[in-house]
Order: sequence, then C-alpha cells, then structure tokens
Amino acid sequence: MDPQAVIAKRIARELRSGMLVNLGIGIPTLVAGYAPPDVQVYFHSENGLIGTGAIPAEGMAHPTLTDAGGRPVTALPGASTFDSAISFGFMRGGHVDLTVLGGLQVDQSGHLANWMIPGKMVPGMGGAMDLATGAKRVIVAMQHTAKGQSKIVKSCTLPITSARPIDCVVTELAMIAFSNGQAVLTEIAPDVSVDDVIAATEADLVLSHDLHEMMI
Amino acid sequence: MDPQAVIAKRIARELRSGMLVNLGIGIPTLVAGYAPPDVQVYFHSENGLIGTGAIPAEGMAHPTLTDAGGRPVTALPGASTFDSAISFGFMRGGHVDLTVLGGLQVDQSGHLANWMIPGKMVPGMGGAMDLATGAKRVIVAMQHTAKGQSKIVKSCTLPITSARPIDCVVTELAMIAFSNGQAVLTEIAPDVSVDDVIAATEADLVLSHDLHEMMI
Amino acid sequence: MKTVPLADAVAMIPDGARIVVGGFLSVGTPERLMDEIVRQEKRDLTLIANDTARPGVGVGKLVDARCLRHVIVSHIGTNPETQRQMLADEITVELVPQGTLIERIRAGGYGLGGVLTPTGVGTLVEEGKQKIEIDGRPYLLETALKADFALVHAFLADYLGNLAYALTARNYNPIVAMSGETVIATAEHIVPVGVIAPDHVVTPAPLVDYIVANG
Amino acid sequence: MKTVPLADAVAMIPDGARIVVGGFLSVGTPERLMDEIVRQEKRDLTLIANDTARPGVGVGKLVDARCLRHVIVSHIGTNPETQRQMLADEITVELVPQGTLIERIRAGGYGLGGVLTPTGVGTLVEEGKQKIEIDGRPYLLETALKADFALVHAFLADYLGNLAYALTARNYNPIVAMSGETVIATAEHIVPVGVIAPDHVVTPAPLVDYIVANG
Repeated sequence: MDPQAVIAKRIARELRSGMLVNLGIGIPTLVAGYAPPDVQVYFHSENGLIGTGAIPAEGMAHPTLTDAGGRPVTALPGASTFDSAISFGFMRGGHVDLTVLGGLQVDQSGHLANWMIPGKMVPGMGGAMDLATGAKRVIVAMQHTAKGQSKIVKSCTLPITSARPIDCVVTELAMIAFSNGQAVLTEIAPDVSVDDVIAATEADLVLSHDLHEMMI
Repeated sequence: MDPQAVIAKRIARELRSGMLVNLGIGIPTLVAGYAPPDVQVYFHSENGLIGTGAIPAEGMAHPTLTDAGGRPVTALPGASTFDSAISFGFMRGGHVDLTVLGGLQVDQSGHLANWMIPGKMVPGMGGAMDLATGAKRVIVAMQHTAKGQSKIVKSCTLPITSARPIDCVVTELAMIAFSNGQAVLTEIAPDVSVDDVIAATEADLVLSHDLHEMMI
Repeated sequence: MKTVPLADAVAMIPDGARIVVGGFLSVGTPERLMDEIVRQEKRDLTLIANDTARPGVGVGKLVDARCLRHVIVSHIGTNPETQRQMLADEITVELVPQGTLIERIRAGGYGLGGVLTPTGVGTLVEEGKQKIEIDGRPYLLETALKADFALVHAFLADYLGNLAYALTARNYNPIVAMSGETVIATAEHIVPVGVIAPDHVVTPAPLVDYIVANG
Repeated sequence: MKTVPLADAVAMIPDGARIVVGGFLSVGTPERLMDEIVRQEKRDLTLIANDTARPGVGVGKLVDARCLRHVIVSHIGTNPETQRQMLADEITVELVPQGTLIERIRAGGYGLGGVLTPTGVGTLVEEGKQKIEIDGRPYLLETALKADFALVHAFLADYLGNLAYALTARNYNPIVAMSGETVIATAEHIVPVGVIAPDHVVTPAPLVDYIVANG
C-alpha cells in the first residue's frame, strides 16, 4: 500500500462522531477521505468554517467558500462561518478535539518541528503553532524517513513548533505515542518488524506492553 | 428651568451627526430627548445595541430589545446588535465618541467618582469604568451640590472611577472643563454669576479667557 | 445530538460547581435552567455573570433560593437581596468592571491566560493585580476565568447545537458558550439542521454539549 | 454617509502609512483598493495581514508593485515574490503565529494593551518577549497592533456603513474593521439602510468611515 495511504487510514480510525477535527495540509488532508462512513466529524478550516464538506461539483464552487488553502469546498448541513479570532479561539481554547499535522521532525520527548528550515525554507508558522499548542489532541502524520534519514530524532535540530509534546506520530512503519518524555512504540505496520522500526528511528523507543500490529 | 433640564439641554448641544454616544443612567438619559432634530447620532447601549430608538408604542415592545437598564426600546433603521465583548471593545477601543455619565464627585484634576460610597452603597461599577477610561470624550452630568455640599471637590474622597480625567462636567450652574490638572470654568448658566459658581464649588476654578453664558 | 430533558441537564451540575450564565439583567438568561437549579436545590455554586438581575428573575432566582456561595459580577445594584446576603456574610461578591469581566470570560474560552486593560488602573480595582506598562501606558493584567458549566439561552438552536441569538438577548451568551467545560443551552425554538444559515450561526455546534428539550 | 469614489478613498493613504487588510489568501480582500493603491504608486507601506497571498491577487499585488517596506503576517509560503524581496533586503518580514496575530489586531481595536497566549512559548517566537506565569503555566505577552488605515471587504454594506460578510470571506475583516484609525470598506452590494437585519450586521456602522462606491 502507498505509504501516505497507510498513514491516513490509520489516523482515520481515531475519528469519532461529534469530534471537531482540523487537518493540516499534505498527508493530513488525506485523512478525511478515509473517515468511516458511520462516523460524522466536524471538519474545522482555520479560515473560519466548521462543517467543511467535499470539493464542489463542477460549476458549483463559489469564491467565498474555501478551505485554508483557498480552494473551493462545500458546506455540510449545519455548517457555520466565523471570524479568525473565533477560529483560533477554537484551537487555543481546546475546543478542537483533534488536529492532524504534517511534520519535518518529531523528537523523542514529542516535540514537533514543522514550520521552518533555517536558511532554506521560512514560510512562516501560519496556524501550526496555535494548533500544536491548543488542540486537545495532536497527531503528526509524516513519513518515517526523508532521504534515508530518520525524521523521528533524539532532539529536534529544526526550530520546534510548540513546547507542548504531541500525542503521537503515525508513519508508514509505526505508531509512536509520547508520554512522560518517552517515545513509546505502540503499533507497527503490517509486514514491518520491530527491528525495522528501531533501525529506521534515531530516537530511543520504548516498547509498549500492548505493542501490536496496526489495523488499517 | 428644571436643573436637570438645564444640564441635559446643554450637553445635547455637544451632539454632532454621526457620533456614537453612550448615555449613562439618570440625568444622562435625558440628553437624548434634547438632541437637535437635524442631528443624527447613534446611541450605544452597553448590553449590545447601536441605533437605540425611543420607548416603543404600547403593545410593540419585545423582551429581547432592551436598553442597559432592561427597559424595552426600539431599534432605528440601520441598528445593529452584538455581544458584550464587542460592546466593550467599542468603549475601551475609543470607538464611542462621547459618553455622558452621572457623578457623585468630580475633583479639580478631573477625576470622576460615581460607582461606590464605601460602607453605604456598593452597587458595582458595571460599565462605568470602561466608559470613563475608553470613550473618546467623557462629559459628566450632575447637579452642582448635594445637601448643600459641593460635588466638585479639590480631591475625590470617594473611590474614583478612572485615573483618566474627564473632559468636562455640566451642572445647573456651570460648565467646567479639565485640562492639565486644572478645572477651567468655561460657561455659566443664565442668571448665575461667576461668584455664585465659585461659592458653590469646593474645587479651585480657573476662569476661561472665553468664559461666557451657557446657551440652552 | 439529541435534546435532553431539563431535569437531566441540571442534574449534571454538582453542588459547589462554578457556573457562568448568559444574560444581562435577565434578558437572554436561560430561565428554565434557573428554575430547575432552584427546584433541585443546588448549593454553594459560584456564579459568573454580568449582574445578579432582580429578585425573582434570571440569576436573581438563584440568589433568592440561596444556591450561591460566591458571585463574580460587574454590579449588584439592581438586586437588594444580593446586597443583603453580602452584608450578612452569606455570600461573597467579587466586583469586576463589565468590560474586564467579559474579556476574562472570553480569555478562559479562547485559551488566553489573560488580557491587559487600562480599565481600573489607578482605582480600587488594581489592588493585588500586576501592572504592566506598554509604550509608556499602564495596564492591569486581568486573568482568564473558566467555569465547569456554561448555561446559555438562544433564540434558535438546531439539533447539532448551532445557536443564533435575538437582539440584545445575545449579550454574554456567545462568549459564555466558549468558556464552560460543559455547555448547556436552551432555545426559544429548536429547528432542523441546516435551517440556520452558516453566516447566521453565532455559536457553532461543536461548542454545545446539551440542548434542553422544549416543553 | 455618502459613498466615495475609489480614487478619493485611496488618495487619503499617504506613503509610509501602516495598513491592516482583511482577507485570507486573497479571499475577502478588497481587491479594488489593492488595484488602486498600485495605480497610485503608494510606497513604503507597512502591511498587517494574514499572509501575502499569491503574486497577482489580494495583497500580493502590493508586493508585486513594490508598495511595501515591512509586512507583519503569519506566513509568506504562498508568495515566492515576498520571499525573494525578503532575501534581497527589499522588505522586512515579521512572522507572527496566526492566532496571535488576530488577537494582537483585536487588542488594538478593543483598547487592550495585549494578551497572554501560550502559543509560541519555548519556540523562536518567544525571543524578546515578556513571559508571564499564571497558575503555574507560562504565557507570552503579545502586544496590541494598530494601523492608520483598515481596508476591508464585505458582502453587503448599507449607506450608514453597516457590513455583513459572506462565508469564509469574513475571516480577518470584522477584527480589522475595529483596529484602523480610518476604516475604508468595499462591498459586493451596497444596499439601503435597514436591509441588513440588526442581528446580521457584523461590523456596526459607526466603525466605518468610508464606503467605496461601486462601479
């Protein structure tokens, strides 16, 4: 299976009806497509929309109904729109139940770095810092390695996004949870061994008592 | 003329079309009734209304359209309603052009005391502190004396409402402006002498170069 | 979301809870929740609200029925019973300037630690507070307020929990709805999902935990 | 209020002014004001906005035309020209977390000195800022932002200046409209006074100084 699909499918299993969920750009966006049909979540777009629906059918888009990337979306029944102060009040105030963010690095105490590469890429943090700091639960969706290097490191070398640790990271190899400053390997992807994960990971991993294969 | 009417009529002459005006309870409320017919101001009610109109005709009141005292009002064409955070944003942010407040004491550097009498009356400050601190211009409407005692004092003995000086006070005897820590007598009511005002005032008064009779 | 019966909604509130209630002199206050709190004889509640209304209406009913131990409000001038209980040491009262109170409630709901306001500087209100100068101007640091339960009243609710308010009955309600751990709403009308246009929703559905069934 | 011609509205903005502009990646940005600022060749403006959009749209037009000297935004990732000018030292860029940026603009308009936010604590964002602990939790003190001119775009305006916005084109606009010394608005439709219901007005009329006449 496509690595991004593995990640998105696994995270989609964390969705529960009634949750308010914010998906970042990249792999996180794919999660919406794998939501179980019986699970109804609210998707929050940081530009001021709750109840974000699918991309509109041809000819039915409108320039004033967009996602946080400026692309046309639809609004589900019961959707609401609001200003940016309220939108970030939702994030910072802990009203967003779950955010799924992309990552450049995650370190073993759960720090996420995803907003800049000094001297190379300085796009700005946008809403990432508020989400990483304020959402009730933060899951990072990213590939395990980049150019052969582990993205799950002992200590972030890139500037971090928040001092608050994320809850877990899901890669195409594993699901790793963070608690008490430890990185705990909780699930491994099908056809992946624990040794494979350890070999691909710079951070020190603790094996969960309940370590099991990822259901996707 | 009734002392309260003198005060309200004089203050009404300060109204200009387009101004956003908040009137406190008591004498300030009377100011609306003396607004010149060609002057269109917006009245702001702190409970979340701009465009407050007159008391509704019998049978046309509604429990969800009220002034800050909970009494039914009407909404003029172009009125708007909003939450209390916005309402006080208008005050604190300097968007209210003029507020007229009642007073217990005003001192010669322009401090207003109007929210409590220790040990006797502790109703709470409500919106008075925000108005006195944030409105662009603050006029106090009150009678000159109470029980024979001057209410315009050298230094407030009652707890003050704001460290920010008011712009002026209008009484049935005089209009007194405050600038640079001085109380400047700018107008005297008809049939009142400067000596009458000085005799009725505890504060030291400076006479304005432009001292003249109040037009009401 | 399904609506819940009034009694069940109020049964969730334990004695000693901290509640924040919408309304301004009882306009926009969830009266049925007030009546039910009185009927269930809740005790030792802390109330955060604009005022204590008048005896017999709005949160004034909670004062009458001795449900409260502490109130955080901007004034009590309209309710002589609150003043009597305060002077008799039956309740404690914390008076907060109205614009500061609504910002403190907002800060609680918006995840802010507090705000800097010029209101109250140089007055009794500054006692015990940190004063911070910005660009040469002094401000008081006013900290966030949160509550266990937020009780709000809307004009329209839909079955997901979206709320819209009517005129001056809006007042504290949208801010209050952000800052309760659990949010319970009553509404004049409960309408099908989709009936309130997205631009006219004031409180988005995910904030509201329970809608109280009507009649 | 009478509407003003587009050219007259923009002529009020001097070179070097500080402007705050509504919109999110150009959605909800007053495009006609952007075009006219470019046409009048304004220079050395400071821009406060969510982002710098993309070349050719929204505030991106101001970047293209070299109208800006300093920008305060939450990201520039969508506009390579902003990044090029920044690296070439033609403009300076201050990056602010989005939730902090909107609260700083709001604080400016609401008369607050600033807010305490947990966002940015322990990151590069905290550099040079006061850190304040409340109940054992650290917050950054983020100060208010104000501007000489606020430029907003509404869906509906009436002739008094009441504004209502459409869907996600609302975004920064209502907050921006509070925080400019002078507020200039464009609208898709300018309607008679009284047509926008009081509950549906988002920006009350007294905030708006000028409505730009349509076509």
